[in-house]
Amino acid sequence: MAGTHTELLGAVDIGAGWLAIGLLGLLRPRGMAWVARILFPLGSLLGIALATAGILALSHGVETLILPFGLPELPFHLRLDALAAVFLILLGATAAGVSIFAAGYFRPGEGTAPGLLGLQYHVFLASMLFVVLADDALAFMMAWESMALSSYFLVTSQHRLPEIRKAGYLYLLVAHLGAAAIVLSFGVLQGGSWQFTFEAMRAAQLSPVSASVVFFLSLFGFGAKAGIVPLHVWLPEAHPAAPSPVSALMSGVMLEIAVYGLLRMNLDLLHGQVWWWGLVTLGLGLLTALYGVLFAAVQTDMKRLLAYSSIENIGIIFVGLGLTLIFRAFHLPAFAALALAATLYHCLNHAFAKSLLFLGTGSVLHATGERNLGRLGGLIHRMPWVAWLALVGTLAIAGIPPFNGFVSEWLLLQSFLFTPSIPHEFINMLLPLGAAGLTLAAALAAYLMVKFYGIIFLGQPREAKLAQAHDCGWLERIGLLWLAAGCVLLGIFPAQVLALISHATLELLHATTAPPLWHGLLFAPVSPERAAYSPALFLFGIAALVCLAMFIVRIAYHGRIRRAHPWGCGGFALTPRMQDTSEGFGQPIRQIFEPFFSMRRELPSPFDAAPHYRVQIEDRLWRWLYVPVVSMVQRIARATGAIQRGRISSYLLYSFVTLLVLLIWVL
Amino acid sequence: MAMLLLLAIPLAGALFLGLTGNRRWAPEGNALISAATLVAAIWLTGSVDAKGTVFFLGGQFFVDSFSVFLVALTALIGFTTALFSRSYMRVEVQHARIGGGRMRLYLGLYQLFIFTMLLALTSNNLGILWVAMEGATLATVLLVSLYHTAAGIEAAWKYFILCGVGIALALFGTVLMYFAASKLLGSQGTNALLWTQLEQVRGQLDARVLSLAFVFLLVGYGTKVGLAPLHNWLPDAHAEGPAPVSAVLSGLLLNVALYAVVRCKVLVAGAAHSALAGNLMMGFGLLTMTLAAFLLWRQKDIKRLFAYSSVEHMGIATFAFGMGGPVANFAALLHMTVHSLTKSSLFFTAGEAAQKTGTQLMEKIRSLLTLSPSTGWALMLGTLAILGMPPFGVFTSEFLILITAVRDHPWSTPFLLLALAVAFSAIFFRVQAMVFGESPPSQLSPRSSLVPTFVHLGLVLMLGVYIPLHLAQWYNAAAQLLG
Amino acid sequence: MGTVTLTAVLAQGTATVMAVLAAPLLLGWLNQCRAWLQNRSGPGLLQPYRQIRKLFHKDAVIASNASPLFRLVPYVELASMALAAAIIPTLWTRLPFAIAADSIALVGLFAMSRLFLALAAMDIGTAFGSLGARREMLVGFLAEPALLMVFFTTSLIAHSTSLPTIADGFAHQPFVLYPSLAFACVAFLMVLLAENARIPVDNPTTHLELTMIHEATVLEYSARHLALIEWSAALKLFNYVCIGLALFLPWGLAERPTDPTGLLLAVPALLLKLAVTGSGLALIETLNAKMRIFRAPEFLATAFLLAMLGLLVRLLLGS
Amino acid sequence: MTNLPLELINTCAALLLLLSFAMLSQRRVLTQVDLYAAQGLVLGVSILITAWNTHQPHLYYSAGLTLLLKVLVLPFILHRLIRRLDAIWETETLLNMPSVLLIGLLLVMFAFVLAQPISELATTLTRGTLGIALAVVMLAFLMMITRRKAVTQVVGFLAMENGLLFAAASTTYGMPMVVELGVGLDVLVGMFILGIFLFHIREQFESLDLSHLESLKED
Repeated sequence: MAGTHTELLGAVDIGAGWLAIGLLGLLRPRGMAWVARILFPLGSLLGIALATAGILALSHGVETLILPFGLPELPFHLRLDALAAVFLILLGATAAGVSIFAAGYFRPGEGTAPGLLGLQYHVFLASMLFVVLADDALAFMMAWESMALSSYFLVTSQHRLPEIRKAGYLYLLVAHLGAAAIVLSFGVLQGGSWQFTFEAMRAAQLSPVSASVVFFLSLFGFGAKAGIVPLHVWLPEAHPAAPSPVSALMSGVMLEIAVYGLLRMNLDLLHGQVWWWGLVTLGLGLLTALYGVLFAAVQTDMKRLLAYSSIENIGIIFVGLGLTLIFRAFHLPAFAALALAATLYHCLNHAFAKSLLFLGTGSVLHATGERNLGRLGGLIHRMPWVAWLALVGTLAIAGIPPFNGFVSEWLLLQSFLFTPSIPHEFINMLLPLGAAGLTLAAALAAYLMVKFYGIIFLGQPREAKLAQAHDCGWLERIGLLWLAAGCVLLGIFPAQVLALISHATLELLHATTAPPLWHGLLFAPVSPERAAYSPALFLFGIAALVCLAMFIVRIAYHGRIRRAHPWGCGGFALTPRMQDTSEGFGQPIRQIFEPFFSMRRELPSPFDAAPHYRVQIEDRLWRWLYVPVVSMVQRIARATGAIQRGRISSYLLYSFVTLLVLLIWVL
Repeated sequence: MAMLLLLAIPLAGALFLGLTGNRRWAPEGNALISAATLVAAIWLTGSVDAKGTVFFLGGQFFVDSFSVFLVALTALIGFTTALFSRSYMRVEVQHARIGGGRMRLYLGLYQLFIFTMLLALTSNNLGILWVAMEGATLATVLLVSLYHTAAGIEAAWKYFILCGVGIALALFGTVLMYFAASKLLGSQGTNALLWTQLEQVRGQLDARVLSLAFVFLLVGYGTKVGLAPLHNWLPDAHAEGPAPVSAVLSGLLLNVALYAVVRCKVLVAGAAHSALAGNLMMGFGLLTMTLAAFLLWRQKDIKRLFAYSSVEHMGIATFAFGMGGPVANFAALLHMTVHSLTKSSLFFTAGEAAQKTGTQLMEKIRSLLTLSPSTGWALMLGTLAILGMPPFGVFTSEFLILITAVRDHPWSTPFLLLALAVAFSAIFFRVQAMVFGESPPSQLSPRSSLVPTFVHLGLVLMLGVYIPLHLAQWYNAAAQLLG
Repeated sequence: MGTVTLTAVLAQGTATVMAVLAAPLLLGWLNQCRAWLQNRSGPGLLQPYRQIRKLFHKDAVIASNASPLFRLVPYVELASMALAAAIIPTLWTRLPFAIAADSIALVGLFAMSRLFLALAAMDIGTAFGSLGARREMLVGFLAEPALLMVFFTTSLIAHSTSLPTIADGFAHQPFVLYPSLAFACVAFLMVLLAENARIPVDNPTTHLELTMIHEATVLEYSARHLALIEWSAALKLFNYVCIGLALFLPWGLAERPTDPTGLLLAVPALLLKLAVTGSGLALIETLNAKMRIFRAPEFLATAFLLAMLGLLVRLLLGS
Repeated sequence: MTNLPLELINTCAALLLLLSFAMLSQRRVLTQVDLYAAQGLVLGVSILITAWNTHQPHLYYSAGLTLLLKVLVLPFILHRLIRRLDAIWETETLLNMPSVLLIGLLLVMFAFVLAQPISELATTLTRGTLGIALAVVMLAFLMMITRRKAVTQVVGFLAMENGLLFAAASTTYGMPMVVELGVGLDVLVGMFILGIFLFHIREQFESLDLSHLESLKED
């Protein structure tokens, strides 16, 4: 039912607009004012327009469009349906905040010329947009790989540093591998129809084996991009390497776009319903969530910490997806819709909150030049805007009500509670484990975020130079405010947001959860007796009680407030060095989960004049999975050299033997 | 007429430049002659477009939808390479790597080489095709050893002997094919080797003889294509010659050799009523890709690296042609086109980089981006294009090939993936290190002449997002023709 | 869920205020019982109130580098605990405020208060503060899932995550023996001890840096801020006990506040249950010794395990 | 039609094979060139017989071309080259002579087996000769593989060409004229280039031993 094309055309125009903005930057590649102060805010406005188009498109029907590019038989097909619209909102709204922040963020004299950076940045945005809109395999892959490529260039914009080069290389390699797997999955998915449009793929009938192949290929392909364990290794390298707005987009949006790919593939295009797909996804998601959060807890670099936290969140999203698949396979569409809603909701939440935090770290980085947690501290005094806005993101990621992170976790746990209705004992047994794992990850996330926020913004400055730190500029504040407002609104009006999301669940699963009760402030996706949560009331309650308490205290209390030095155990003054470091804060986690880490400790000796303690945490998967693969490739490469020893007689012999072998074969 | 001009211009140019190539204006003359060839090719293309297959000289020469775009491509790359070599060879003369006499040799042989390529592509006679292929070897062997270095001579010798032997085997295959055909078409006259004639009667040709013939032809022409394990001459020859020569070797000669194989395959597949020819090509293609991918990991020399990459891509194209069918053939033709454009541009850039840094060793080339942004970006973008990243055209062709493989021959996909992944990791690892990084102390920096490079990359980019209707029609017609 | 009438809201408000006011009494009772068990005469039931009053009369000393966050946190603590008190069914089950947060959100609420406390502890930048924050979060990240698992078990039985509905189900239905609830109960008790900084996980009276958890986080607070914190700690204990009572000993709960006979039964029942539970807690604290700090995770992991076992038993046996 | 031409051609074929073996076992380079000339002679004669038998005029040209090129021009050039380059002796083969000959024997058998079914299709009078032509090609190939001197490789290369020509002449009464001319031209040009190369190699490495040409490799 193709309606008017207004929203889709608008979205395409916005994509083209982003590309145009990028190209305009090349007019004056070194013109900082031109690129940053004019073009980036324009891009931000386009982001808002895109989000609006997405919201409008949700209530309209499906729109399709064919662009005259690509192969003659396979021009680029575009389609805007509810699922795409949800991700358009995500992309547009996040990009709006990030772009306006970036307008104030870029400074002269850093890495790539600003014009070029602007081009890469906007190509990145546009390619993500077209990934979401693509309706045939070629257009999808084209946009998908452009996304990888442009983000690669963004990651390597500081290419003089060897570790950034390494990160970029790893990133593009994994991205490319994943893309190849996705291409293959499309190849299987078209089921011999030779039609590469998604329309044809929806109609294709696949055997369960082929369908499972598609599922695994797509899980590998999109999982590599999303950063699920064990394909996550590139993520903590690449995300921190990029400039902060780019990290924000990569972590906040690109990972979600990968999730979009998986949703599109497995819920829309692929019709097979094999229950253990969901179980595999769920298991991987749990593993990823726990793995990510554990590693995040022991990081000492703030951006790496956030990157690992992104891995955790992707894990949570995968858990939701797994639940959706399980429910769908057992023909429980209403519950599947609930789980899917949780998944989509978490995507939105993560996009806003993680972008906000990455931007916050960007401001900190700019103000202090420091990303090591061990050298920060006390910035709430110097940078109140960043600190208070980052607190919102921190609480959101930590899953604290009434912020948005909690809503999706709440929904996810609610959907876990429906698993006993699945007529399968094995799953019934495993799901409590899943729920437990999820809650554990969520609780650890709170630990992690306390560490993140407390060490950066609270306490005393650990270095003298932090006293010169300054708060971010007004453009950056707008960006941070926008995203923080998103976190709060998503947290307080879940019923309204879910009403939007339900278009997508209706479209994909032909079911929603009971809609009539979503109006107003009450949020009861099943029934108010079953479960209810009203964040607005919650927030109102807390705020009212805080005010009340303050009021009462003000009336009842007449003492004065005296400022003094903190208590130094009587005798000596406290120095910033006495504070807990990030290593120290992560120490309990390290101790409890020691078997999962591979640690190298440098302990100080008692006679050391300048005692030095260092712990290096490594991913065991490197040694177990990646190093063997690399050394295997190298061994084979060494072995292949043997056929080329430079002797012409041997070469002739090869020809001769080849000839003889073929002749014998033909004979 | 157009065809006559197409062949006559480079041949006359070869004679002319062979006599006057040491003059100061000779490189410009070279470019001018190539431009004239290009014009003739465009003219010819236009007439093919208007009238369909064009015959010439009583059917001895013809251009159909399969060869027309290769002719155009050859003329185009011939022209851009001539443009590139204008400045490149001047720098080589300035650096006293070659003298005036050898400049004459270079220019004369360059035109001769273009002539043999065009002859091979336009000939309807399989015998003439063979003669032209051998002629191409002869023309380039002296170009490979142009610098008269020990390594150059060694490479040229290997090139000569291996390709000579290979092409001799191809002659045996041609004889066998003639043998099979002469029974049907009569040995009188020369029709029995005309491809168009053979194609009409291919169903009646003796399957056994043709299978045998195909083995010889495949091993023979396959040596020139660079199929493993017959590829050993290729990296040596590509690495030791001047950059423009590497560019045309990789961009044109390999294509033409593959063209010859595919022409033969059509006949054999039609006669043998079996998938033998296709299977052989697929097997060789996969083996070539995989082996080349692993060999890429070992490379230290920038031109050798890209030479192995050519081997790998020829493997991919051979595999695709082996699969057959409209989509795979389409993809293979597109792949030939975009690979030629991309790889020749990469050799231009590699030559530039080597001139700027004074070495072909990759570990000594660092931070091209700061040394010369245009060279750095050209290398980076070209590499990404050749590695199959969109929006470049190589991506489109590889996409189609992968998707066809997964549908028709799922067993081959692990090999394809392995080869693509290993090749990607190897090439990108090296190139990133060369393009990025801290800049070394000042090195030689002659003026860049990368217009041809960016023209090529622009074309590849265009083919990635948009294929002109005419080109697509040729591809489709050719894909139908090839079965 | 009952219709939100003005009477219901007013009654609920009154009950919440009562709970807030009465909470220190439970702490006093507990301490008194402990003193008796240790053969001491004890400070008396009203000692917590005296303490709070004393603190309210002092001048506040705040570290010079404290941020506004530091001063805000005591109010947030008290407010969050008061909100929790409004959600937990203590006397009747038709709570109009319950729609604000179900049991999962309640866990979130506790997490929020803990997180803010930890942030406040880190704000001054003393060694003790961050040490306390770290330990507090360490306890939290294991206690929170365990608590959630307990709620999961009861929710599965009652087919609802809403605490009043659960309590209602248990209180007003024919008695059924749920083995899974036994596991959940033990787990909940362990979580309660850990979360409220009771022995054996923490010692509320110690200031020994090797062992203290909760005290380390509030070391920098003084006067009214400390009073608020202490008050909210007492309220937290009260809330936890009430949760336990609602889940595991729900008998005697009235259905709605307008039902005088129900209330007449519910008030004494609550007082009795609180008294018994308080003395029981005192007994546990007296019988056990404080464990080393790094045994705490084991203790909590056991709680987590028990809660999970309860859930599994519920799912496998359907009981 | 008598069987005389057939017998003559078969004799020629046998002679060719014999000469191939002789080249394979010969260590002295100059003698190899002489043997090559003899092979060319036999080849030319066989083409002449075919031409005479089938009355195809272009085969006469072909025979004339063969005799001119392979008996006179190329051996002459090779002789000059070898004397100028002072490369009269092959040092040693990569394999010892008896095993080379044994392998050669096996190859001949293989070639015969391979050619058998095809020969049965042939309608020409020279049907048995394809196997021999193939054998000649393979023996020449074997010679190129086992020898170490650049000159011997050239001779092997040329001998291979002889086998091909014989195959063309005997099985199909020769290729079309234009092709034959082209092939002849290519061989001639190739020979010149090879000659130039031999001088280059000699100049660069002061020897014609191919072991010097092993520096380009994967190491």
